[in-house]
Amino acid sequence: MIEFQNVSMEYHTGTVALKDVSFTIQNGEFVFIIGRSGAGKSTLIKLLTCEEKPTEGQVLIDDFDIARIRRSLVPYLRRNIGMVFQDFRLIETKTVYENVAFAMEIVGRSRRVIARRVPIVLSIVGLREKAKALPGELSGGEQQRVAIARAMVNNPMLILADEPTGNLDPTNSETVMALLEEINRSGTTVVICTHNRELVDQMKKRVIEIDDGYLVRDDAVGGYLRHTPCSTPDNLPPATTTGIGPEGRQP
Amino acid sequence: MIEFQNVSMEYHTGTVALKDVSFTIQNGEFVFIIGRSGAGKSTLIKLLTCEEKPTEGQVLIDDFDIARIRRSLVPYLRRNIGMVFQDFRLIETKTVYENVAFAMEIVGRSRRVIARRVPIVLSIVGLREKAKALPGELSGGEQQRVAIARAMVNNPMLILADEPTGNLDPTNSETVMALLEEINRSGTTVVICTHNRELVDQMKKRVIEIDDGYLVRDDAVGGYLRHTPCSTPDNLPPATTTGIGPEGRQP
Amino acid sequence: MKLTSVFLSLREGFRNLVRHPLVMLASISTIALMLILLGFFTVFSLNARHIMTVAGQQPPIEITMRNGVGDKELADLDRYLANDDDVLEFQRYSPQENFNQFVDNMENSELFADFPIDNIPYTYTVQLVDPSLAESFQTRVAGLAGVRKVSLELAVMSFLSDAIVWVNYATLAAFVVLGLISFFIISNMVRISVFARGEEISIMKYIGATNWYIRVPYIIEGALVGLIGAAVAWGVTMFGYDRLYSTLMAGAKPSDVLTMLPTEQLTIIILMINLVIGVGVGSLGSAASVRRHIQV
Amino acid sequence: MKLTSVFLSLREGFRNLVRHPLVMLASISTIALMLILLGFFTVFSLNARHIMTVAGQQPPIEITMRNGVGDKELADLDRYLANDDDVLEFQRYSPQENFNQFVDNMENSELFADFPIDNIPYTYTVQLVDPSLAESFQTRVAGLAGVRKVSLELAVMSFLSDAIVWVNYATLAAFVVLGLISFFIISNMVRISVFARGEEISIMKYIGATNWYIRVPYIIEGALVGLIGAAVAWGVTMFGYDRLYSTLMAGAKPSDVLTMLPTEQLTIIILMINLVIGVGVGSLGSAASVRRHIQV
Ligand SMILES: Nc1ncnc2c1ncn2[C@@H]1O[C@H](COP(=O)(O)OP(=O)(O)OP(=O)(O)O)[C@@H](O)[C@H]1O
Ligand SMILES: Nc1ncnc2c1ncn2[C@@H]1O[C@H](COP(=O)(O)OP(=O)(O)OP(=O)(O)O)[C@@H](O)[C@H]1O
Ligand SMILES: [Mg+2]
Ligand SMILES: [Mg+2]
Repeated sequence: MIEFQNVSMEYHTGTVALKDVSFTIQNGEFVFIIGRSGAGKSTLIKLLTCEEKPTEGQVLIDDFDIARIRRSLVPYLRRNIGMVFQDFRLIETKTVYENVAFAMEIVGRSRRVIARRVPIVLSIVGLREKAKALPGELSGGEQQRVAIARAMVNNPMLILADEPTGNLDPTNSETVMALLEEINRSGTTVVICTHNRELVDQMKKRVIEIDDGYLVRDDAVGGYLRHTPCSTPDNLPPATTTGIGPEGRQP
Repeated sequence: MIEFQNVSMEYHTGTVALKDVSFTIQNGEFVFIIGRSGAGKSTLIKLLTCEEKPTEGQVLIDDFDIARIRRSLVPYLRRNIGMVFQDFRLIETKTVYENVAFAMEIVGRSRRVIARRVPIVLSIVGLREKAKALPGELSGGEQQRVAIARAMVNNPMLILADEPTGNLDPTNSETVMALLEEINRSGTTVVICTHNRELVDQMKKRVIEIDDGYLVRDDAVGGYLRHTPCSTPDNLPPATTTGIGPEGRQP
Repeated sequence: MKLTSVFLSLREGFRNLVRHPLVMLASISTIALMLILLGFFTVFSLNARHIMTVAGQQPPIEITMRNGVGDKELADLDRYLANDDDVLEFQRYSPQENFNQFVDNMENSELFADFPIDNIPYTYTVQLVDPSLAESFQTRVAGLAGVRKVSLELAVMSFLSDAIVWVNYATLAAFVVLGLISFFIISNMVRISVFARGEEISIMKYIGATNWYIRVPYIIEGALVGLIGAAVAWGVTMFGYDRLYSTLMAGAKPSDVLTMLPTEQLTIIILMINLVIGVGVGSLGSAASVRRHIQV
Repeated sequence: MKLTSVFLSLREGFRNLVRHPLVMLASISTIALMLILLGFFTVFSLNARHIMTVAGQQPPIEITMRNGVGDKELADLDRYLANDDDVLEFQRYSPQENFNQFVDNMENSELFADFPIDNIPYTYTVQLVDPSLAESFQTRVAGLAGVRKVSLELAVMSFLSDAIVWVNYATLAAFVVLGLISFFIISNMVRISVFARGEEISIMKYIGATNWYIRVPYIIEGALVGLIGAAVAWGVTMFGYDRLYSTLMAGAKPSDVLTMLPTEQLTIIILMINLVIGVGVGSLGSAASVRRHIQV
């Protein structure tokens, strides 16, 4: 269970990226985090991976306050999280295969297990023939899919994906989303930051909207815009809205 | 005028990213290049900036074969092109302001001109308050907008934008597109690679589709899919289709 | 650390080395350079000590006979010295020889044109098998017939032992200084190369690699750089020394005091020194800078 | 290149320096270290040459008188030498003094117990204001009454001039070797730091920066590193030398042959050498590695 309790986060530059944000995500949920550019979505994710610490409030994972975690334990926290970073963060000097295998080596999997699992995961994201390529020899979308493969290879408890389809065409995006939904169905909590209106509207999942650091909406089943837009083919029922309107701001 | 004459491009890894591609873009045109991930869009852009050389065929800009350009002249070619890279390529050690100003310094603009123009451009992309931030202190979308600001600051003859809205929310995406259209209206040629179906469908511009290295479609006024999808609010007239269907492949 | 991890770290260490040939070459050649400097110094100091030890093992003991000593006493002493097991070699000098040698050493030799040769005694120079036998030899021989004095030339011996102490100090000082410089330069290099890989390292951390998991391959890499640098330096030093040896020692006899140590005798010493310093400096330099810079 | 560009390059050079403090510190301290080594060597060799020149300016000319020379001749010669402008200083030694000194130098002094002192002559040692006057002085004095021989001790003079040649060679060799090592290490450092900034450089190229536009700031940066390194090394060298000077020269008279050069006389020389080598090596090292590695 992930719990944000009145979390505020101010960068050393003085930018306050999150302001008094509170919400709870149960184990096994599938959540979209949306919001305009610079709203604070990536910051929220960084708090979950201990990349940044909240300046106020608490971030709890299974009732454990990760802001007060010992530094030497951070790696073990991260091993339980599959991360897809907005800027991919692939190791430039390792091949696609090695990048994915590396995530398994870290948690101490045997070579046999790695040799069996990595090709499967690469096939799933459609990169089996690119296994030997270096990240620099891949297209943007291909790199993104490597990052996705790496995030899911260890069957983590939690997948955090920051803009996982920003460089993918609609077909690939839908495939990736279907994949994440599949993983979610087996019990993994999935949290996705995205700007992809179509996908959010199609998936009919919980939507948390951040605007200028405030949590402005938390719909149990939501669309990209607060009131499901008329242009979407499938009309959604007006969802359980707990927040305020998309333009609204808390004081 | 940009002209691709039977261009093929094979990377040293053996990947053939473009296969016998021919098309012409007139000065002042606004063109979308679409295609699934790994189709060869970025490769096409790289040929225009001399980042890669075609293995066969010719790439002509104003009847000048840029594959045979002297290496020392490449910088001067690039100064006439405003590039938005898929991976942003901002200089990590320079602030937002300096990154944009740097593009003007290179072409020898005076400090006075730079000091006047950079803030204007940053305001246009909505980053005026972030002028002093380093790229590492920006959100993904903000970095993308810095890249866009840098590309347009010199009023180039040609703007090449690779996935310029991949990290932007719909509102920001539309703003950026409107901006590019505005620049285009003043005579600048604009070529955009994108996966953003909504934008392509809305803009009603020329669409070149690449699939697996082949040019499979070149519509004077096109949508993201060959036959305008019914889910799009504005129905487009069936455009002048010169290519083959989205799934079709030339031998 | 599990066996798999050890294996993986080793593999990573090797790979890092090959993946950044630039950094690798720079580091290896720098460490090799310092070790070559150190090597030539070591070779010099070992030879200096060798020559001094050889000289010290052969203290020129001088026996001065009484003036007007008879032929019998001389013959007896000859026999005595020839039969003494402590004596390695001896040489008798007649008064005339002594006078000639003495005059040869003078600037104004004509001053002594009419010097009365009778005033000059017979002398012997004796070399012992071991300098520690000198004092008992002195006591024994001093009592023999015709012997006026046995001088041990303690000045030379104490000069030599002083000189050995000084060479030892200088060697130590050079080792410390050059060692520190090597360490410093290598750890600077490693720091820069770690800096160059900062992104890679931070990515590993984001994925959940522990500090040791990141650190160990760098330490192995540093050790490898040191190892290769040591080997290169060893090759260069030994080759250079061998050339020098064959040039300088071409016409030397084994009995000469001023002999260089043969190349074979230095091979192992230099290799050991290089390996210990190279690998030590390489791995410790890596460890220090990875620790400090990564802030793991 | 326009003035604006020059200004921008300078600014960039400064900024690079400050932006990568790690690289900066490593490079500066390495170059400073090499320059300090070089500096101490220079100081040593300058002093060696200084001492030799001082010694060479005072060749001990020795005048040997005939045996049994009269008091008048001696008094005449005393007067002659005292009035000769070429003579800086002179000293007369009686036969007894000469004998004592001679016997003092002997190991077996008792050999000469009954040596007839009459055989030993009066001698003079003379120091000239300039060694080049020696030969004309010799001709002049050799013709005076009672003088048997004027010896110039050419051996000492030729030894000194030989030694100066050797010290010159050694200085040159050390300069070349240490210079090359510095150059090598610095260019390695620059290469690694350029490597560390490879991405930045390639981005500049993508935006349309020309080769020189990219290269010049690095060269300026290298020159700055060299400049700072040179200054640091200069400070350390001069401080160290000054301490040494005040310790060793505490009780020295200005007339001593074995004097060190005063610190002030070295300040400018060392500064110049450091600046030329530091800035040269820094900027050339940068230029070389930027050129090679960036493949601009
Ligand atoms: N490392 C940092 N240092 C200082 N400020 C930062 C840093 N990272 C982000 N910010 C600022 O914090 C705010 C929120 O950034 P964040 O990355 O969370 O946005 P986001 O919602 O992920 O945006 P996007 O959709 O563009 O990725 C922005 O104003 C950004 O400029
Ligand atoms: N530097 C490179 N070396 C080798 N192969 C490359 C390199 N860059 C791209 N490729 C390969 O060439 C093909 C086309 O790549 P390109 O980057 O042009 O795709 P793209 O259309 O831009 O895809 P995306 O939408 O994912 O960015 C891909 O299969 C890719 O793996
Ligand atoms: Mg973000
Ligand atoms: Mg691309």
